[in-house]
Amino acid sequence: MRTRIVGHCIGGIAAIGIAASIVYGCASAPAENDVSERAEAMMKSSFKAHGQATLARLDQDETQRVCSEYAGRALPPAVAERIEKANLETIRYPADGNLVGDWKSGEKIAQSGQGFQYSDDPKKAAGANCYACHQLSPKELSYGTIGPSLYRFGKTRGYTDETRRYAWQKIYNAEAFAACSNMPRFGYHHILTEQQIRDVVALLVDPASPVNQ
Amino acid sequence: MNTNRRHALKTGGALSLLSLVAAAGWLKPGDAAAADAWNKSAFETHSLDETMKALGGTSPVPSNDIVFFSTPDIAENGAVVPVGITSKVPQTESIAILIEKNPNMLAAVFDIPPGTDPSLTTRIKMAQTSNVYALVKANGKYYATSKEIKVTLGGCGG
Amino acid sequence: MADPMKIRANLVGDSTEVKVLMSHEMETGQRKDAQGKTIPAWFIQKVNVTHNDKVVLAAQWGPAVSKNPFVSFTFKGGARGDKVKITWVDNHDDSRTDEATVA
Amino acid sequence: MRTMIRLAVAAGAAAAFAASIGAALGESTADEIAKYREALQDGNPAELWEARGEQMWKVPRGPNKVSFERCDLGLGPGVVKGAYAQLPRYFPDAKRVMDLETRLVWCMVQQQGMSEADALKNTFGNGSAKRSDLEALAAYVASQSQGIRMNVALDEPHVHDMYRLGEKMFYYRGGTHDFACATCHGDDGKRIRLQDLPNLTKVEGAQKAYTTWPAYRVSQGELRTFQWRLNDCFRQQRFPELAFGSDASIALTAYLAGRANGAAYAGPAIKR
Repeated sequence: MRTRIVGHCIGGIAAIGIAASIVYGCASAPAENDVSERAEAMMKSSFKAHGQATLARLDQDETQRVCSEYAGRALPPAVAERIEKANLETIRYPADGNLVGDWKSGEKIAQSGQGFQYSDDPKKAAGANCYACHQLSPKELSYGTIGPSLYRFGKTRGYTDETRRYAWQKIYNAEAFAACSNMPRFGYHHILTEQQIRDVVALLVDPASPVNQ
Repeated sequence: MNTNRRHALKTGGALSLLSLVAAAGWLKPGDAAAADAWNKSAFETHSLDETMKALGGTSPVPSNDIVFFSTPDIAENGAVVPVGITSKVPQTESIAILIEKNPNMLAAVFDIPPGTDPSLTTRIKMAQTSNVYALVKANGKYYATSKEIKVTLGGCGG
Repeated sequence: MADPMKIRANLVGDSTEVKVLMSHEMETGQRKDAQGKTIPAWFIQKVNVTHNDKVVLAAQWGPAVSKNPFVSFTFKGGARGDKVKITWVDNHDDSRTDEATVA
Repeated sequence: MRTMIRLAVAAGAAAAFAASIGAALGESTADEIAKYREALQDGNPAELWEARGEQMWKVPRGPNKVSFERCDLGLGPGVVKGAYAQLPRYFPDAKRVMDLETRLVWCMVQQQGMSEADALKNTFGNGSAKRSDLEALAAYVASQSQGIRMNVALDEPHVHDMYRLGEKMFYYRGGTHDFACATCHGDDGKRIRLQDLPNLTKVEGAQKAYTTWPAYRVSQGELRTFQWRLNDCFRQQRFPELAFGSDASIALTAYLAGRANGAAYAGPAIKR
């Protein structure tokens, strides 16, 4: 059907024939599900594995799949509840029960965006890049606003076991509290180690942390 | 050491770099810099010690007649920081830009011949948040002003 | 060979406003490549601007001037059709001269 | 140094930015960042790429010694004026929807006789040792649409289909961080660190963002095209690498360019 298609040969992409022939075969108003399936097939043939970022990264878990489907629209309450429940069940706690580490180390983790990009060294510890989306220590002017300000997180909520536990859970798996949250699931996806999560919790809940000044 | 350095800079130590530069024979009145050899030693000054050693000439006089324009207080990226400097000091002969916390302090020197407005813009690199000095030579004397420019972190991979 | 500069010279009242963009790496000598090897310094050291053979700006630069440098300034005089000539020389002794007509 | 349009867009963007973050950051920081951006507008090194691209356009190239003056970007062989504002589009000769960069590669291979490997050498340039012809050509072609309204043919069935697939991709969450394009670009008035994020789900957001690419990135000292923009977004999303000119890259471009329809093209811009 098609002769030579430059783009498809780029970057050694093979097996485009299937996806592409579907693309051009069904140009007239295909069903919504069909578009989703074709988009997924198109992505799988258009991305190439690069270092640690293999094609498996395109495989969605149930939460990712459902959140993609709703495309930014509000979820029906039952669906949201189901996602939150399933994610809450994934949360693990340290065997020694200690949820709070060192806020100084937590600040470094909050500043660093290194990790899991194909351009990153997989041997180096990943950061959480909290400042990309949240205000934390008032000393850092360069913070994002995708998430709420966490300035005085501990001070506002009280330095209680409940606050510490909530901070742990939220960092571990934010989808447990807000289905389709924009926040990465740092524990669930093993982005941060147990100790790193403790340190970020400390940044939020330690009365001595700059976040609570 | 650090405290000393900071103190010295605030009291005009950094500005005396220009004295060093002047002592090295650079910025001779009426000379076109491009006609001279590139002044290696001036551009390789990177510690206060070096500057202190060369303290021979007079330190520049702080001047309100030197004004930064189109120069933001905060740079979104340190690789390109726009700087504009105007000198209202009569008989301005040259304008130099110095960045306190760069590996080498001196960034650029512009000789301003008669007939050219003592006002220009360019772009410099800043390794980190730092004081930036605008140094002016006029009628054989040195004048300076400074401002702090903050360099911010950006991006998602940062 | 280095790319041409982009020069604009415009008459504004009784003065000529010059704006120039130069194509140059302005490598500091402080950066390292992926293998950890220092990338050698490579930067413009001298710039000379003339109007009808009279120097209107002369500069010496270190590597802290940004990559693809930009300079703007104004000199008194100039007339439409006059030539503004700019030369830069870098630390490899490479150089480039370009000319613009005052508009 | 540029047209009035570009300056007006810059000033507008700066004002909007100042307004959007003023409350959160304190007026002074917002104002200063806006000032920084404004100060960069006068003297955009993108012009150096445009000049090189323009020169390259007219020179016979490749084994066939054919210049781009034979290359049809959709408005006829060699016609550059306004071409970028109508891309991506469906090209019957290639039987494919193509964006500017993909079409340039097609002309290099099909008309100039270059191998694909040669045409795709240095898609993203890196300094003078690794200069990208494609980036220079794209800068030149795009600059020739300044002031012209975006007009991607969304009623053409192939383009329309790519638009719909691109929309799906925009919301596709995946990877270790659960990111989709929409994670960062689905809401108004957000920023990452200090960089404001266009809400690409809204027409105004898509218009403002799309019409300023290609752009000179001061953080890289390079001119970057929209292919690079998408490639680097997915890198930061922790996805695998988006292949240059792949269908997914064109689908997403079609979606965003299509949403920008009606806005005057205002690039190549200068950005952080």
